[in-house]
Amino acid sequence: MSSNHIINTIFGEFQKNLDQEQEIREVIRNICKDVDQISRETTTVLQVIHHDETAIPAACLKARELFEKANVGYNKLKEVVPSGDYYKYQDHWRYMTQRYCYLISLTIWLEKGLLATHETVAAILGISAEEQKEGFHLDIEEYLVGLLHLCTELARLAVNSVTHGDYNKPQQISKFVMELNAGFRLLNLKNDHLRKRFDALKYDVKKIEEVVYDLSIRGLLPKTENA
Amino acid sequence: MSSNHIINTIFGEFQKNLDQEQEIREVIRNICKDVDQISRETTTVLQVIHHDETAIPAACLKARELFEKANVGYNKLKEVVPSGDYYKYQDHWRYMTQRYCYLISLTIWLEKGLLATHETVAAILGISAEEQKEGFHLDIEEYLVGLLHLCTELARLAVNSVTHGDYNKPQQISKFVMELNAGFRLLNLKNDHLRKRFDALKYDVKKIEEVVYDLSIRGLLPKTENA
Amino acid sequence: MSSNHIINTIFGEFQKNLDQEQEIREVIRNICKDVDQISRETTTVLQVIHHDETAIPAACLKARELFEKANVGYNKLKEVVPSGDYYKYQDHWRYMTQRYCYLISLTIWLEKGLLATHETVAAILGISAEEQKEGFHLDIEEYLVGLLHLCTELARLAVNSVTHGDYNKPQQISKFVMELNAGFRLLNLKNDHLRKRFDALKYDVKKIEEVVYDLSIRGLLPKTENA
Amino acid sequence: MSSNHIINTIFGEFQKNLDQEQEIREVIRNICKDVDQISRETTTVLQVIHHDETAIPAACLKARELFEKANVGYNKLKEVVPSGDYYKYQDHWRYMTQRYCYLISLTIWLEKGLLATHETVAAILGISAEEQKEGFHLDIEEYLVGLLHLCTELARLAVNSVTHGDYNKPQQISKFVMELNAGFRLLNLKNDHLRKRFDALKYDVKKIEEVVYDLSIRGLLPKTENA
Amino acid sequence: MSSNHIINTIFGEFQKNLDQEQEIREVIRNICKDVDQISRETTTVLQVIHHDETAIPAACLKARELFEKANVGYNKLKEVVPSGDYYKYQDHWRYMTQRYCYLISLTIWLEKGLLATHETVAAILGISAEEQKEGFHLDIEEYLVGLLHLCTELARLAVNSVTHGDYNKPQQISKFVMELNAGFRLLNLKNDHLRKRFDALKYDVKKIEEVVYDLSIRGLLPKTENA
Amino acid sequence: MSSNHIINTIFGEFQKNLDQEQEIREVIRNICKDVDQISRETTTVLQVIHHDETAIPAACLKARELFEKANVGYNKLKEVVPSGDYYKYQDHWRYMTQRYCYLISLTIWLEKGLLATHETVAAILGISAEEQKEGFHLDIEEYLVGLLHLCTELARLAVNSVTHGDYNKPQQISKFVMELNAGFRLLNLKNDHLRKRFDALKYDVKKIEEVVYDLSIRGLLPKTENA
Amino acid sequence: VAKETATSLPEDSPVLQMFKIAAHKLNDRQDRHERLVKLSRDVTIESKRIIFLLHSAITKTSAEKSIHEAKERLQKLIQGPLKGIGLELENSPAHLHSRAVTPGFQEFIEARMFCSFMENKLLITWPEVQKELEYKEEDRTVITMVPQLDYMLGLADLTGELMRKAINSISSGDSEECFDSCQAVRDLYTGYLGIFGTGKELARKLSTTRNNVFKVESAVYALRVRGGEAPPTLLLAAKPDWERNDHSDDEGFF
Amino acid sequence: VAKETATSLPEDSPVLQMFKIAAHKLNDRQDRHERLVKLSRDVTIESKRIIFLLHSAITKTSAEKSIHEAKERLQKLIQGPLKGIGLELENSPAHLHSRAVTPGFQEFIEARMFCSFMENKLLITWPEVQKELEYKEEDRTVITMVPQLDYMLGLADLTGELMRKAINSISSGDSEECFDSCQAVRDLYTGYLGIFGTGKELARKLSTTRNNVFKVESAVYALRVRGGEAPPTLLLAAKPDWERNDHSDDEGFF
Ligand SMILES: [Mn+2]
Ligand SMILES: [Mn+2]
Repeated sequence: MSSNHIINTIFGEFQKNLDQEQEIREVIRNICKDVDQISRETTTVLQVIHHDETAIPAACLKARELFEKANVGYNKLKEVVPSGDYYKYQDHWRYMTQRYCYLISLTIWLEKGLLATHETVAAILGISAEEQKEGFHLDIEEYLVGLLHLCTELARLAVNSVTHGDYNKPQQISKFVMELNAGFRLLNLKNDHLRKRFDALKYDVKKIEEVVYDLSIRGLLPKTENA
Repeated sequence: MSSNHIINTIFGEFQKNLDQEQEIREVIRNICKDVDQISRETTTVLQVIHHDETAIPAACLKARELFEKANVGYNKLKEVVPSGDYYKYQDHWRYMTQRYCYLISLTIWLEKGLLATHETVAAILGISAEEQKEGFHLDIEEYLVGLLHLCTELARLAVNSVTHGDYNKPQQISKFVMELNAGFRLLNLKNDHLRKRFDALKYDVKKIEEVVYDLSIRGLLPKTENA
Repeated sequence: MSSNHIINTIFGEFQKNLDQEQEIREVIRNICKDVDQISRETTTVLQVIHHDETAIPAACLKARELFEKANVGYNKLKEVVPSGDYYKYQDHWRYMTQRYCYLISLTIWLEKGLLATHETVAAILGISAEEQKEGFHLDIEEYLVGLLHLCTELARLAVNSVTHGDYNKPQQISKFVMELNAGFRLLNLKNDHLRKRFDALKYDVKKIEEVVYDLSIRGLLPKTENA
Repeated sequence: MSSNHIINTIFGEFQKNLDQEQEIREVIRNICKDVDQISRETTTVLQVIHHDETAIPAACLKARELFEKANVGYNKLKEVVPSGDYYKYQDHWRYMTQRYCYLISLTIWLEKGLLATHETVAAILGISAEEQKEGFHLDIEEYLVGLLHLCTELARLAVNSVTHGDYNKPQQISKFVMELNAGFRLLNLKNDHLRKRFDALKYDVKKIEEVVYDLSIRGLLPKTENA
Repeated sequence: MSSNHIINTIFGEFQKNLDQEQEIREVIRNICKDVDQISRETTTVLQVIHHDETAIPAACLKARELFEKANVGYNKLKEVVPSGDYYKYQDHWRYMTQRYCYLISLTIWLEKGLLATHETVAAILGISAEEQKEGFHLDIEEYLVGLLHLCTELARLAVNSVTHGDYNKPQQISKFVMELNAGFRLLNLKNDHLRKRFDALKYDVKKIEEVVYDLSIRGLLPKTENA
Repeated sequence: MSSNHIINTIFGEFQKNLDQEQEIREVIRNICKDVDQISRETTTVLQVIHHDETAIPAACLKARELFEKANVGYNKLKEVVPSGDYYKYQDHWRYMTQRYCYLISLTIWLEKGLLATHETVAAILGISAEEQKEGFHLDIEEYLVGLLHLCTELARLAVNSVTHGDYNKPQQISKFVMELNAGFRLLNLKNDHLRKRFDALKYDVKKIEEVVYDLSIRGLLPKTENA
Repeated sequence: VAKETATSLPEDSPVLQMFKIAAHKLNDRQDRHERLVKLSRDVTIESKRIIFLLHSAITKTSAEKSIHEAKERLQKLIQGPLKGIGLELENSPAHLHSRAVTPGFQEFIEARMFCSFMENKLLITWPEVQKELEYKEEDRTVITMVPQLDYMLGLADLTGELMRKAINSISSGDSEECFDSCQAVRDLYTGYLGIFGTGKELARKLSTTRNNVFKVESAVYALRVRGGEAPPTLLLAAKPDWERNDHSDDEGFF
Repeated sequence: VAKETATSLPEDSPVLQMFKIAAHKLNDRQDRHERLVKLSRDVTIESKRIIFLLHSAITKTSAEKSIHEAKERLQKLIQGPLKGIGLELENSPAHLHSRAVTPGFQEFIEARMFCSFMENKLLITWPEVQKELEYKEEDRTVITMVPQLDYMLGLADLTGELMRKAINSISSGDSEECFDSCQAVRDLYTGYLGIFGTGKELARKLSTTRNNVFKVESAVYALRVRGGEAPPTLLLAAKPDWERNDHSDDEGFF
């Protein structure tokens, strides 16, 4: 029957599409699994900063090596994801990418005390920082969520560095996080997840301020401070 | 301070992105509001099929006119949505598009008793049927969900046409829906919503079979049937 | 101390406000409790329609008496709620008012087979139908929710009247509910609760259509029908 | 049909109401968006108090300017919100108004060390402080929530002023917050959000007491204290 | 440190086991995908019974062939699933197995009018019918769910066979399903999936009875019945 | 019909009991409102201990007077609550009773430096200390929660008494709270409110120890200590 | 400092003594609660099984048999775990442990009422159930107190079982039983509709009850609309055998 | 029709026979499940109590005593309800009943590990725990299989107890113990951070673990920042008595 034939064509066609999409998802999933595993390894490697200051440079080096592996993974992703379908598959790499933004910005802060820019982070991952130019890019929202993770980790580091007798770091952290805080305050956020994450930033700020206070009142702050 | 400057740049940039996206969403929302209103009007126009068979041709004509208006709206959408961002904003028009697929395929079935293909529906809405060619397209999933709505409406029509003494339609509907059912059975569905919607098809099938049964046991089925 | 004095004044003032509001709420709660109890009694009284058709007129009379009592209660509410604070305290009577809209429109339908208008229902409760004129009014949303309740109850009545051998009522109900359905379809609803409630109307419609179908195919429909 | 006509009237009327309400909401949303943005800017301006005491007077001046802009916005709101519908649309400006109460009372405390009264805050925003007189007013609950925000911010300021070598402020803050605390204690709160917010005040009090303790045990408290 | 070493061992071991489990799951998923596809094909093959009685024997033969393919698949599963872990991975094949129980029992009923026992079904799939501590088997709950699917399908068949003029089958189905119904009533079911599925059985039974009744009042029941 | 009659009896009885229960609740609520107000007043009276040591005896006397008023209230409760229903209505007075346990044990500690036993607290409130099948009593859990409140308040007092130059109290508090801490550790607590409250005790203990340590390294501890 | 305090803490200080007593009391409560949870679970499971047993019968005689067995098993529950609950709570406040026992009580009520309805189409009241849970001991009377709310919650669940029974009785050709069950479900629903001032639990069950009404009314409707095709008398004549059977069977029960 | 079928249904038809067997199997499962739930609850409660016992000690000697008692009570658990679980599952698939036993297993692991850590600062591995749950019977070996996931979930809960212990040990002046516990919590957290491919349950516990790390690190920080006020050596001199006490006490344990 003709009608039956039409139906078979339609559904056959659709099954083909479906299969293709499944295949792409499978490939994406596999790449992401590997890249995600690398991110976890990096997380573990960088945990050392909380109990052994001397191990920081080595940890940064190791992290850099792992970022290069991740870069390879992101390049694979870039090839696999059809241009125009970035947002279709975004959920596969969203959390992982946030984690990389956090890890890279943490590493760069540990190395140089500076903020890793959006472009820098994107470059380390080997992807574009601009949304419009190529399909696959580093979404600025993931980058910002990563920075908020960074602040939380630095608040923890401020506490632990005092425990290990390093009275310099808290002030350095304080200055850095205050600047980030001021930056975030300028934003008129609508986005649910980012806004919620930002609302938690005030707890990190408070924590850091209290650490600096504790040092200050005990005269443990290094001289350069302009009190 | 240089560091402060970097931060201002980053966040200023981000705010600009944020604003642009908000603007686009606002425009999309407004277009969709109008197009959605048209779909609601069409739904009302086509409700007449359940009470008054003679009014069907006029209703189809009216529906066709409304589809042309919707076509204009979809063209606006096509222009507004940046290529590559189809999936980013998809949620704005997803349900509306499913409704149009249902309304168009219902109209065509009423007119000719045939299945409207994916391409036909897309053409009526003035958009591409292929995902890859242009950014904005008629996603095949929405099309299939629309067909499932169609089956539900036809099951209702089978019931009501018997009430109004039309003993032909149920059989015609039965044949058509059985073919669609067989088509859907070929699919290896993963998709959550579509799968769930398809699982409900069996209730429509059962209802239609029971109507045919009721006619058959009372000898009310037109002669040609019996295979 | 002056500062202390200011604080005492502020908080004393606030406590006074707080107490006043609490008092009003207490009074409202007590009135609503009584009026709500009357609504429940009416609900119970009208349940008889599902198993004893002959008892309907008496039930309507009884309901009318109870509405008069409710009218007294609503008048008390009107006096107690400060003009301008309708929406502040609305939650106290919202569900109860929806129930009255349902009960009154059911009673009037049973009595005369007609739709009780917004004004009629408001008049029976002794309150204004217009939002702007006086503070206390019958919000149109509650009225519409009440009508949706009515449709559900009528669908049930269609089923039960067939069980008791009354083959007239289903058709009468069908016509009435179809008209309401068409009315609701014209609305561009945003409101969450009302929309959700409206989405359920299609199940009532389907139920009623199937009852009429069952009668029709067995030749049990009264003659006047124009099939 | 007459019955059909009634239904069309009812639903047409309702759609008109619905549309009007949507329009008002749209206008309110737009005004609030702007006024909210000003509040965010003020928050950023006042952040400086935590790093640089000398910048406080300038920050207060700037804040005053911004309050004047907000005043214009609130006047627009007052015009737009129909008298009697304050509580219907309250959710649109509730959080924003709480933030203004906090910002204004902080500014006034920084300027003069005094508590901004309910009337003062309302006057700065250009709205009535009394609920009954006009529709649009400064709800006392928002005012009180604003004061609780103020206490939290002052607790933070006590910590940071010590870090910057100002050993006077903590005591001044301590006295002020203790008085407010005593005031709140007089209230017999029922309200959920306010009560919860008040319950958190004890943490601010504790923090401030600990800062004063830290100064006291190190002999850093200015002389005049001791009672 | 020894403690740290132990912790490393613990997590290393855990990750190793997790990886193994993931691998097993991957293999299971792949096998199940194929076997599930066969079940879907069988479902389609057996759909013919609702339109064309004469095609039943051929359909059964075809189904038998497909069961043999499924048997091969189940043998693979048996090898892959570690002994003792049947219930750990059960979710992968649960629904599929229920469908096979339904398909096999339907085929056998069509062939011989008999109930396929738990052992028979298990034998056709090439797995044990005994729940053991170790090993792959046909769980009795899946078997019972399969029988409930069978009843639903037979209720549908009763309707359709009348439509196609076969007045024998409904009675045969009635007797068979009644006996199953009596059997199911002997079970003490928990509040789980099986219980929910069983709760729907009464509607199938009712439907079948209605068909038989329809035949009986029209004198269409074959003579042998009625004792 | 008899069955209907029984059903009417059942629901009539139930409604009667519900009404009675509501009435009792109303009475309880009113009593508790007054007694709660007294507890709030007492809290305010005892706040003075944090600013002015010399005012403590007077505050204790005032508190004692207020406890006598509370005693009258508890006697009313005792009369109103039906024997055996203590735990049914417990939620009405639970938090209030915990607050009294805290206030009484604080007063007694301030007066004599001793722990108020369960029996003593119960006696002051004029109720039994024994949990019985029937009757109103002081539940041991509320008593224990009250003691935990006491520890928190004493930790705060330790801080503030140092601020006011009293270097004796912290040590006295330390000894007292340490003993309570040891006591609490003997209890097997479920995952309930008491457990959560107990979990915070360790922070109070830590704070007190820090204060004592601050005094000790500055040689500010009175001599008698140190053995 | 702490250290010293800790070390110097006498084992028998009055404070520690007090806490030891408190620990003992709290442990007693926990242990009792635990025993009650276990008893309640036993009651729940057996009640559910009794309900299934009552549904299992297809013929009148087997129904008689299963009612008989159900009554025996209910008695065993009453004399077993339910008595156990009463003994546990003899000297302790019942409401303190109400969360432990409420599932068992509700399910028992459901089973007890269903059995009663199957036997003679009658429900039994709360005081009647309560009386069945009084135990005469040598020196005293022990009572297992079932809160009225639990009774009402169990009764709400009963509508589900009555609905099942009604639909099952259609397919076993017993239309009178179906109408009776339908009317009972309706009457219970009307009863719940009229109640006000209840808690959340009962309000939640009301919507299940409403669904049960819809289901049972649809079933009765289907029964009628099929029967409506031919005049009732004709219908009776068309299937005289089992209609007559019905009546003779029924006589044993009414 | 139905009526006839129903009445004519022979009691011993093969179909009914089959269902009777099925009913038997399903009842067995339910009964076993119920017994396992009860055993698991027993394990949970006693494990929680053992943990409290381990926290209750304030002095070193009382700690020694409570560890001793805890070990005895753990043994009783192992020989009692835990063995009971093993016996119940001897011939049945363990995973079928995993939901019944997982709460008990997790809490037992928590208690077992906490006791071990209190005794010698060491954790024990999954295979080691598993070995403790092997029972030699006359003719065979019975094993109570604890799934590794339950072990890991219990271990995650352990961080909460270690955090409590750390903060408590500050206020009893035992700073070394505090640092050790802190580091153990940190190491466990790092361990969980590195794991991937786990289910939801463990992911949920990770955030609790993170909070425990924050709490314990803050406590250690407070300990240090107070000590930081004076040079460490001076500090030591300032409180020589109990620092010395500490060391002598500790020797008994390391
Ligand atoms: Mn039930
Ligand atoms: Mn724990």
